[in-house]
Amino acid sequence: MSQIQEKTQVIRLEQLTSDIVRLTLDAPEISSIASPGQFVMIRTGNTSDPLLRRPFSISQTSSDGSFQILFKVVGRGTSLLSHCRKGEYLSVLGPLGRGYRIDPHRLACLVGGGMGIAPLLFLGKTIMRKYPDQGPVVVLGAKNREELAPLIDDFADLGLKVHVATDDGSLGHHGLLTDVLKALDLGPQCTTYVCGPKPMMTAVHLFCRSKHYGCQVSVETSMACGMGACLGCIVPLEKGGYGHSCSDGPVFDAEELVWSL
Amino acid sequence: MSQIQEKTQVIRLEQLTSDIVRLTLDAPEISSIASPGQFVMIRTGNTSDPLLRRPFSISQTSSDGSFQILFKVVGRGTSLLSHCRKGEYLSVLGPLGRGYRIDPHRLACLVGGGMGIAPLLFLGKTIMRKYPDQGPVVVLGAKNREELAPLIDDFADLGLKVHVATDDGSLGHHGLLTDVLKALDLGPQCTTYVCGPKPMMTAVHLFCRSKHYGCQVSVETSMACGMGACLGCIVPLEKGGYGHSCSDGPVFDAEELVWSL
Amino acid sequence: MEFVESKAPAVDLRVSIGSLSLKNPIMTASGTFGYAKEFEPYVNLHRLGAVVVKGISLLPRGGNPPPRIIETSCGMLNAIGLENVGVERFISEKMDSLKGVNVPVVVNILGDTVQEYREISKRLADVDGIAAIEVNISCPNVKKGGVAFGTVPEMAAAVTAAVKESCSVPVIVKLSPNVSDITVIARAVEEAGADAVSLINTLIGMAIDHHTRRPVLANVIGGLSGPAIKPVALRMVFQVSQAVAIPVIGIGGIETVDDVIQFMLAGATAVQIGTANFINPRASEEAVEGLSRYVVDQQLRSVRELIGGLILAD
Amino acid sequence: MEFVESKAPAVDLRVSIGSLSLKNPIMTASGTFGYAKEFEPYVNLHRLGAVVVKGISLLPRGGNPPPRIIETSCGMLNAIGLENVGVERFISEKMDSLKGVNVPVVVNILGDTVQEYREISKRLADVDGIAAIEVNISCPNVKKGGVAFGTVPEMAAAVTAAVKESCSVPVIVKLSPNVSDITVIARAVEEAGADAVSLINTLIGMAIDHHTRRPVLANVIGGLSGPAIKPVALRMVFQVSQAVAIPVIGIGGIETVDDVIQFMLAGATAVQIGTANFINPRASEEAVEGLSRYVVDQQLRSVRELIGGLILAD
Ligand SMILES: Cc1cc2nc3c(=O)[nH]c(=O)nc-3n(C[C@H](O)[C@H](O)[C@H](O)COP(=O)(O)OP(=O)(O)OC[C@H]3O[C@@H](n4cnc5c(N)ncnc54)[C@H](O)[C@@H]3O)c2cc1C
Ligand SMILES: Cc1cc2nc3c(=O)[nH]c(=O)nc-3n(C[C@H](O)[C@H](O)[C@H](O)COP(=O)(O)OP(=O)(O)OC[C@H]3O[C@@H](n4cnc5c(N)ncnc54)[C@H](O)[C@@H]3O)c2cc1C
Ligand SMILES: Cc1cc2nc3c(=O)[nH]c(=O)nc-3n(C[C@H](O)[C@H](O)[C@H](O)COP(=O)(O)O)c2cc1C
Ligand SMILES: Cc1cc2nc3c(=O)[nH]c(=O)nc-3n(C[C@H](O)[C@H](O)[C@H](O)COP(=O)(O)O)c2cc1C
Ligand code: FES
Ligand code: FES
Repeated sequence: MSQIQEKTQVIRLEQLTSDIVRLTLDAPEISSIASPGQFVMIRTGNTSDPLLRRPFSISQTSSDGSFQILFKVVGRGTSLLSHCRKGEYLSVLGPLGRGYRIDPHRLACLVGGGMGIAPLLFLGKTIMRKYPDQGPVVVLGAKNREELAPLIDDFADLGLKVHVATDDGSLGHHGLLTDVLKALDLGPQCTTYVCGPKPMMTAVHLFCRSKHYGCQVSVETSMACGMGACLGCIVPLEKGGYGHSCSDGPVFDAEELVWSL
Repeated sequence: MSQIQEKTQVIRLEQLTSDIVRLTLDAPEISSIASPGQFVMIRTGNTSDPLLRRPFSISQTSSDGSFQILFKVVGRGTSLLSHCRKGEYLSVLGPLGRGYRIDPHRLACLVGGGMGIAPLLFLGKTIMRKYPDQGPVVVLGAKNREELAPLIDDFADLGLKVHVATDDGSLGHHGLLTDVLKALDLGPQCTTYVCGPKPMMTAVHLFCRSKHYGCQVSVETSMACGMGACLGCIVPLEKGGYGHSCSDGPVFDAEELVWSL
Repeated sequence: MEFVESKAPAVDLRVSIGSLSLKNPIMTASGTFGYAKEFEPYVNLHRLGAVVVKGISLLPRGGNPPPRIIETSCGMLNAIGLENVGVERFISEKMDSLKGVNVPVVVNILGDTVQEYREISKRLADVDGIAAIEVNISCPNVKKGGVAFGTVPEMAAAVTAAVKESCSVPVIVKLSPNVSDITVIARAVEEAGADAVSLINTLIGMAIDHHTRRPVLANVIGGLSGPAIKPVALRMVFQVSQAVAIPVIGIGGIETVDDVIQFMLAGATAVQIGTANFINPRASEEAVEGLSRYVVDQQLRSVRELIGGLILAD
Repeated sequence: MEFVESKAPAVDLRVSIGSLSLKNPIMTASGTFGYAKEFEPYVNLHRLGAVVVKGISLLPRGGNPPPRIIETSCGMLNAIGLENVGVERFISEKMDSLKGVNVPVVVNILGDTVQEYREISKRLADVDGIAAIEVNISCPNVKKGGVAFGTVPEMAAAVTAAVKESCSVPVIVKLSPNVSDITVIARAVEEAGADAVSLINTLIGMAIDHHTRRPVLANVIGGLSGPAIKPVALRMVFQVSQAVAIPVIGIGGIETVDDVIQFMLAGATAVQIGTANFINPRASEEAVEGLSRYVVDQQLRSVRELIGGLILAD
């Protein structure tokens, strides 16, 4: 696995909503080797508080050597990051972890909830490039129009059909994204690529199991190192013992994991 | 002593040299009650590292309700502060401490070295306003022209005659500011108001003692609270025991202090 | 002693430390709040649960030479050396202004010998306006070669018993964290009659200036306080509150109401705010306000529901 | 064992830990550097003084359930629960790749009983490529009701003696800071034959989530590491290096070469970098580079001039 610690320069910082930010970083090395579902660890400040790097999915790479992350301000680290400035340098480790394993023989269905949408853009683009006939189905959900709208344009730009749901019905289906998913005709052979809140991933997993669909989920755990050294980022495995979400994951086959149903 | 904790807004941040910054803060309450030689304690960041506030002399107040500090970037706190932005809010405690006691009956001679020049502008302005006939003498010194030049204009603007010295001779006298001071004819009755590095203050004190001049010095110690609570900011007193530089000072009569000569 | 209004306020924040009732659990920590007067410009002192004053010794102490403080990562080291005016001048010069602020005053005391602790307590026993005595046992016992009273159960108990005998106000014993098992010390002082324990005092630490190759503090070692030590403090409060029946007062790195809630969940009946006062002089009053809002928002009958409310198993 | 080039390099950074010579004093701390391989993308491993691998037990351990880590102010708490592959799989699966990196490998070991420590040491005794054994004595002694070996001098000495008897490589005993007087433990293990001591292991701490009212860590308590603990570590290194004659290895919050210099001035012969590896995986190599520059800039004959070089009085 090749990984790099890169001093990356901030190219652009876009405030998509009051608390969702898109950050574009100039990182030729990381961008050139990243694959969908992988993540980076970013130092959000220059002092020892916050101490640890913060993990973010790579939401898009570009041929100009940059990549993007999409994040929500939820605490001190993300708040600091949302205040970085164009031209500033950030220390980034990456690309880290095992991403999605694209199955070219089955219909791809990308299912993203909230900030879980971030890695799916990279995945959608990659599938479109490698398997142009595939035309993956995309199902995205969030709390409301404000949170969802800015995140779906990129998928539409790819020419993908995007099905959407919001908790308050302000955009698309009023209700759960799994309702939308279940209503779609995905045929007999499908793999879902999922990222989002745990209850949503659990529901998608159960649906996939009932349909004998493949299901790959990206899990979030707390992480200190992101590179297999601290052993802090474990997820219980169905076969017993633990997997390390930073190195064995963050993407796992849903069947590998223990789900509290 | 009235003191205030004020959320102040950054009006202006001027980079005077590569590492000297002038910061203008909108702080009507603090500005209205401050007197020369007093200082403020500023939180330089929003996290717990650095933990403590940093002390800065008030270098000027304005009738529009703002005040200025002049600082050099020497570590993490000042570095953070030098990155604050216009419009941002900073938490400031002040005005703190006992400032200079102006003696209207004696010629005032303001002696500042390096960043010690900061509080003297406020003092010079105040003397000019209260005792317009006084026309204090100003002696300023620094390492070189780059560091000194941006700090002397304000004094000149007041119409004061400024005598300068630099370590490398790039501006004014080539050598110590005390050489300049000694060469001046200050008459028999003079009080020096001094702020700067310890060796410089020691030399000025010795000179004043030999001339029977008054000598008030502003001392720097490490400070945790700035308000007499932590007892961390002590200076040994000639009469025995310690003074607290944040509440008994920062300005002391030189004769009160113990000088390691 | 009763400091709460006879009519219970709308939001019930009251807690009891032995026979002492406080209108809320927010206290200030010794050595970080001066003699309270220093904070009058910033804080409505009467809104606090109690203030603990700077440690008082039998005779005045000048304290350590400078430098006495240095910032560390998320913390600070202090080696003030217990500078204080001594018990006589404390009574004559400080008590009047303290009584004026209408907040329970806890007097923190320290000594070099058990006898000194006894004498200070006796001297304070009949002074009006003292709500409780807090006994700092982190000081070196000069008769035992400088081993801190707070690190040996027997010595800690001896100091506690001496103070208890000498006064009638509630006695809070302030524990040192620099021990292998703090519950052993806590139980020893409980048995010796302590009405409450407060913890933690500072962790012993050191800083070195690599430029000068000298210790930063003139005293070489100092006490570490601030957010850096909060995890250690929280753990010790949790352990001690399970080991003793008397109330536990939590101290260490508390800055906000969130920290207060965490310490109370861990088992603290009240808390003390220390280093945070230096950074935000309003920290203590803001914690009272925050706690009041929290009790309302969470629809608690009283703040006391939080004490030891940590949920441990599923 | 000799890992330094026979010709002394231009800048002399060599130090000795008992019979083990290191080309420089920078080591990595157990549990923070995996089995070294994880850091190959970032670090030229052969430039380090030594690497210490994750603690190994007799049998494999799964470790604690999640969550295992949480960030605190300038620090982190971990309750990994000593997850490891066990000594057999360590030897069969990890040693080969470790030998490949051409850096002294120190194996950190742990056990529930003295007998376990003995058996692991015996098993490691004739494995090629092990430069030293570091004995983690912060583990609970199951035969003594879970009291940590490292908090009782006799138990610490017993473990040390058992390991010494069972192997011929240098034995480093890693001390727990959760004690009243760490010099007592240090002297006990020195007398029992330890070739060096390393300190400090983590301080015991706790974090509580006030939203859920539960401990953040599934294990309730965890070990505090990072810059927050540096002042405590520095103080203990200073005290221990004055109390024992064997080399002291300094650990705790070390991030940069400045920290390294401070620990060496305090008395450390070598240092270990722990949590900092997570934040900057190149921290250890950068410390080597920085130290080399420092020795040149300060015109020291060797880095050893720094050891215990703290200037105390005027
Ligand atoms: C592999 C991986 C990929 C990720 N990708 C993205 C991404 O693309 N975009 C994005 O916005 N976020 C992503 N996250 C989550 C992101 O790392 C956290 O939101 C971030 O670390 C929070 O840091 P903070 O300092 O702002 O919050 P903190 O101050 O650390 O915490 C603030 C609050 O947020 C909660 N919180 C902290 N971490 C998480 C978490 N991992 N999940 C949910 N709540 C949390 C805390 O419990 C606390 O209540 C990812 C996480 C992982 C493990
Ligand atoms: C009453 C008072 C008034 C002051 N007024 C001014 C002012 O008007 N302008 C100004 O530029 N500075 C002033 N200072 C000094 C200023 O407070 C420090 O430079 C500042 O606190 C350094 O913070 P930092 O986090 O950047 O440095 P740190 O990271 O804390 O320290 C960086 C380096 O600077 C050294 N250092 C830290 N504090 C001081 C100090 N007080 N003096 C000298 N070296 C120090 C440290 O030893 C270290 O080597 C004043 C200090 C006091 C006590
Ligand atoms: C500057 C300073 C002075 C202190 N003086 C005393 C004291 O006189 N007596 C005492 O019992 N504790 C003293 N303490 C310890 C505090 O009361 C408190 O126990 C400790 O600082 C931990 O709390 P904190 O992290 O909130 O500061 C002092 C602490 C500081 C920082
Ligand atoms: C995640 C983690 C795991 C650790 N595992 C071990 C271990 O297995 N054995 C051990 O002796 N110390 C272990 N430690 C302690 C470190 O080796 C070190 O003593 C401690 O973290 C202090 O150093 P630091 O502040 O540089 O991290 C671990 C520390 C961390 C943070
Ligand atoms: S985050 Fe450290 S091992 Fe996964
Ligand atoms: S800085 Fe705290 S008493 Fe002066």
